[in-house]
Amino acid sequence: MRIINLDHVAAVPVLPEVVKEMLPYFTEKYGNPSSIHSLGEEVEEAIGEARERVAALINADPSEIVFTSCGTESNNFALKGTVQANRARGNHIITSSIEHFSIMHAIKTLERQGVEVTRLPVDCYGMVDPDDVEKAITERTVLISVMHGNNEIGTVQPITEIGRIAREHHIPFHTDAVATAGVIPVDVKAMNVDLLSLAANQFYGPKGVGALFVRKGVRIEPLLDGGIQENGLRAGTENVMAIVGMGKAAEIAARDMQSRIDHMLPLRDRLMKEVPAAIEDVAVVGHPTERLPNNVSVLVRYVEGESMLLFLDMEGIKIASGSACISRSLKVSHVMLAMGIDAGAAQGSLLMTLGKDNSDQDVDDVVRVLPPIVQRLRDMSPLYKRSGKVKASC
Amino acid sequence: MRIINLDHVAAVPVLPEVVKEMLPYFTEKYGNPSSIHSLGEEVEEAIGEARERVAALINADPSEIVFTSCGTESNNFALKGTVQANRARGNHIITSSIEHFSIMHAIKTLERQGVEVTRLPVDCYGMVDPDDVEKAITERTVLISVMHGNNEIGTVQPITEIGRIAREHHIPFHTDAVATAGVIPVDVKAMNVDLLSLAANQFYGPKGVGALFVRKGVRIEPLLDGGIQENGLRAGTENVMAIVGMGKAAEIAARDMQSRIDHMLPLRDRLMKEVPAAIEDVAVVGHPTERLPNNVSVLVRYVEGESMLLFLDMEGIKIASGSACISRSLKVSHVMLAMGIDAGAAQGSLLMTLGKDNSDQDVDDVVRVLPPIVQRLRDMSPLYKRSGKVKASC
Amino acid sequence: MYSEIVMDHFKNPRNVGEIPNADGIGEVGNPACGDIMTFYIKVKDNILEDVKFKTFGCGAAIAVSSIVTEMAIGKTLDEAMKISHRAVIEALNGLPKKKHHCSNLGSDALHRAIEDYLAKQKGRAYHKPEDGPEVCNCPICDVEDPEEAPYCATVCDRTGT
Amino acid sequence: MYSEIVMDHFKNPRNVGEIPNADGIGEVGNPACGDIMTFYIKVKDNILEDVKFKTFGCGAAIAVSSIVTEMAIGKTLDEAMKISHRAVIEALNGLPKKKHHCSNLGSDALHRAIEDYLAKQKGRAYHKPEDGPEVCNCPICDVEDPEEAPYCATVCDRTGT
Ligand SMILES: Cc1ncc(COP(=O)(O)O)c(C=O)c1O
Ligand SMILES: Cc1ncc(COP(=O)(O)O)c(C=O)c1O
Repeated sequence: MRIINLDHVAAVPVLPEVVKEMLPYFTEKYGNPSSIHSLGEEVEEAIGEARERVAALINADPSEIVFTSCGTESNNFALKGTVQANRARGNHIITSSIEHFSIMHAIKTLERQGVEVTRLPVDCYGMVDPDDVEKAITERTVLISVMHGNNEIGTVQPITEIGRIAREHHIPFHTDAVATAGVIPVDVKAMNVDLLSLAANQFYGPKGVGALFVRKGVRIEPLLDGGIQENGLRAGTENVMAIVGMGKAAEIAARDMQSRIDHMLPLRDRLMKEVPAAIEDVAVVGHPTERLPNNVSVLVRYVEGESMLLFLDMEGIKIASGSACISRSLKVSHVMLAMGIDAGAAQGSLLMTLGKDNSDQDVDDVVRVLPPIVQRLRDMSPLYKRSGKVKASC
Repeated sequence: MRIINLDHVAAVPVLPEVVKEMLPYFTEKYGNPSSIHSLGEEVEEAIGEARERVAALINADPSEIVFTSCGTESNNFALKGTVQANRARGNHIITSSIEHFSIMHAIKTLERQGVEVTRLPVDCYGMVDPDDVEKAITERTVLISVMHGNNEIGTVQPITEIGRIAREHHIPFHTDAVATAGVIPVDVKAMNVDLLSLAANQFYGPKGVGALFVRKGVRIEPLLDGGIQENGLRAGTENVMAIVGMGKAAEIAARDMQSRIDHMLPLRDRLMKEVPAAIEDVAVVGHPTERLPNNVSVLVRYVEGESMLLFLDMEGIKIASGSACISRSLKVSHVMLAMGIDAGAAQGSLLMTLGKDNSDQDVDDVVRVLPPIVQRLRDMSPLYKRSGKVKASC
Repeated sequence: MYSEIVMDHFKNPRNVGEIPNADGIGEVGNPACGDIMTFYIKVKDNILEDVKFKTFGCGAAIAVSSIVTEMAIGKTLDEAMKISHRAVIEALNGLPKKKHHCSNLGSDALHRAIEDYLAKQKGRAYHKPEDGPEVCNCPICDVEDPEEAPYCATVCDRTGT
Repeated sequence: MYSEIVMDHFKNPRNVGEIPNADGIGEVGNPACGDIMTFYIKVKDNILEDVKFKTFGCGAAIAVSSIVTEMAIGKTLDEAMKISHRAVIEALNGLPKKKHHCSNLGSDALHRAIEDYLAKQKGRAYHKPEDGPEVCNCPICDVEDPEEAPYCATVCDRTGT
């Protein structure tokens, strides 16, 4: 059976070129960069090169890149590290109501420890208003953290504008760019950000490695204390092979970014148009234009996401959903709730994320396979043709 | 040139069998275990199998294994997580003065946040006295953390005895077994431990993956907040490939442990005897018998470690040292200072750590190559034949 | 994730639909939690002659509904009232743990339909209990609101609170 | 880690040894920090006719000592007093940053030897300054004690304290 991966936000295969660059680090170049003998030196150089490549992807200086084990670690480090380092200055952070769990729950932990939090609302497209950021700033604000692109609804936030406001008020500004770095252009200088999280597995690099950009001069304390690796900011034996892979994937992402976008955009736009055309009572979620080129998010009324996914999986089509049954917490997506979508409607969420290898054929298949699945489930649903239409989006 | 790796504490190559098991996870089985479709399911099963293998290595239940990104993360998680979860109960932790940086510095961070710390002394073999543990316990003690085997001096602590005391007082007991798990037998039940850190790269597994054993019922909060991975205790996309590699390496370590020990012990004992016999004013560091089978630690008087290492490297011999010049903090090893070795003498530290592939030939080469190097450096040293002998060990 | 029996009932659910002029109707769940099950019964001589369902929900919810109809048809009302969550899980050859709560409500819906029938027999309107619109159970340890206890594994098993 | 010039001087250090009846002797460093350098000078007509050293320390310390002797021999005392840390690093084609502090003390030892000579000329005993036994500089940012500031990168560059 032909497998159609439309769940690139969950996982992408590692590029063969990247694998090739990583392989020698299993058994040949297995040194520890802390060692002073030559086994250590060759890997230290390799890490330096990876650092340059990752820095180049986001227009940073190599010394501003700290390698971590994943996007979640980068986010926890950014939030907990800056709050800890700025305790003498203040106790208030500003964030949005549509952040990834790794931001949302790290902030809840900080809140339990006494930090004050302002969670900004979003409009029905999932968009934060920079004016709200400015209004929320107080004397005690030590950090603003607003994500770049949202992995569930595709909306891309006005980061440059928020960054400008943060800079005017001399407040460190963090953005979670895990869903965007390596996918769309990210430029830490142009975007006025001080801290930025990214993860290799979002752009055809390996799992198990991420990075945090920390602008020179920004106060931060380590999350992982120990040896003086990563310039004292992240202890632990370096995951050399994965770091090398992230570097190579970053280099390729920078090179191929525009052609990947040019390839994915028309597919995205076809899905956003043709799925709602083929099935009645389907609403598109998120911003129509300020949107990730690989993200299609829709709500199918009267049915629940997991049951659709299971039937699609039988046909080889792999997608995701923000429904409660699928989430490990059995809660409907907080992102959709924040956009004003009701919890019942959000159960019908379908999330398709494209990759560089998707094709028009994949889109054709989805548009052909999905409608009968939906009809079958609707025929089984006690809600179908019973409840009135519910506001699904703008 | 023949390369002789006597620095296995820094790095070991990944076993070919382990590499083979890991390779499919680059491009074939690249799913995310959180996904409900079949791409996710196959990797979820693979992680389950790895969890069983790691659990078997230390006689734990699979549900008690939390995968992390390295030994350092396991240690930070164990310390910060239990202190945080037990804040209502107390504020005092007991540790030793010879812990790895990832324990020592995590505890310093906790201390800065108001936690009280008792650091137990060690004797001249680097051994903690269990009676001291008992005496240090107060009403407010929430954690005892004493390492299992010391990576620098080889001494293995009386963990079972300390664990018995901790249990009598109902205090959670953590041990850093990064240098021992997969090398010598580790049994969390027999050793009475509640939390135990390990890392795959110490037993021929990949870098970038470790684990924390958390006994059922032990209170702990996550270090990395986010999604509900690892049963809610460690968020972040699972590093599937590395976890699979850790599982395979654990399985092999359990199988081959005794034969590896039988192979390394005579080599260790030869080095401990023949190096001091070939060079005058050399002292063995650490315990003579309660000692890792792969660890040889000596002090060479009047010369500094880095300069010896550089000359050895030119001959293809890779070893380590606890000297100040080599450490990234430019401080002499706190472990040696805690044992009563003076800072000057500690500069002459040489640390040889054996692996399963070392041979008698390797020992012969060290015993042949090292003496002229030492003599050459001593002839250059202003301390040679000037200062009196210094107490180097017991 | 699911056993073969679950997948079979999910793919080919038995007794889907409504019963016109049903003798009893029972509904549980709410859309916020992701599962709603409506059961229709036909009773003759104290025996469930026919049982049908309509379900909005995940794969488990659909399979649970389907197997409950099979388990119920032909049973006396008393026997049917004794069909437990546990019996349903066993009949399905197991369900993932996180599906035990929200999705395993088929027998509850059946029981409500029977109670509806019995109330009607006595000439009283059956009062369907309210299923709180927002309270779903934590998948891992019965903490009421997983939103407030994101690490319910931690919160329950580990920190004991 | 080290440049070719450093490795050359480390492997084949020039002017190792002591000068019997030296005109001046200078020593810097202490074993606790890992480096001790002792310089011996022979002076004739205000010119360094010979310079020798003995060094306990890392590769950088040995290379620094060696090149300082080469740079000094033949220079006037005044010229030799002007040999700076920076000049030594340049002559070695660079040193790793963490070696800039503790290991680059060769010119200091030379200067002390010259001061010792000058003091003797004036009939006074030269008082060697104390090198604190425990205070080594932080490799990354000049924090005094890296033990107390394990993340000196953080502490200095980042948290600014
Ligand atoms: C005893 C001990 N604990 C902890 C660690 C830290 O492990 P990692 O470098 O995997 O973070 C090490 C590393 O060598 C170690 O030897
Ligand atoms: C926007 C966003 N932030 C953070 C993360 C967490 O990254 P990781 O799973 O690598 O920890 C993700 C993962 O998908 C994400 O999409």
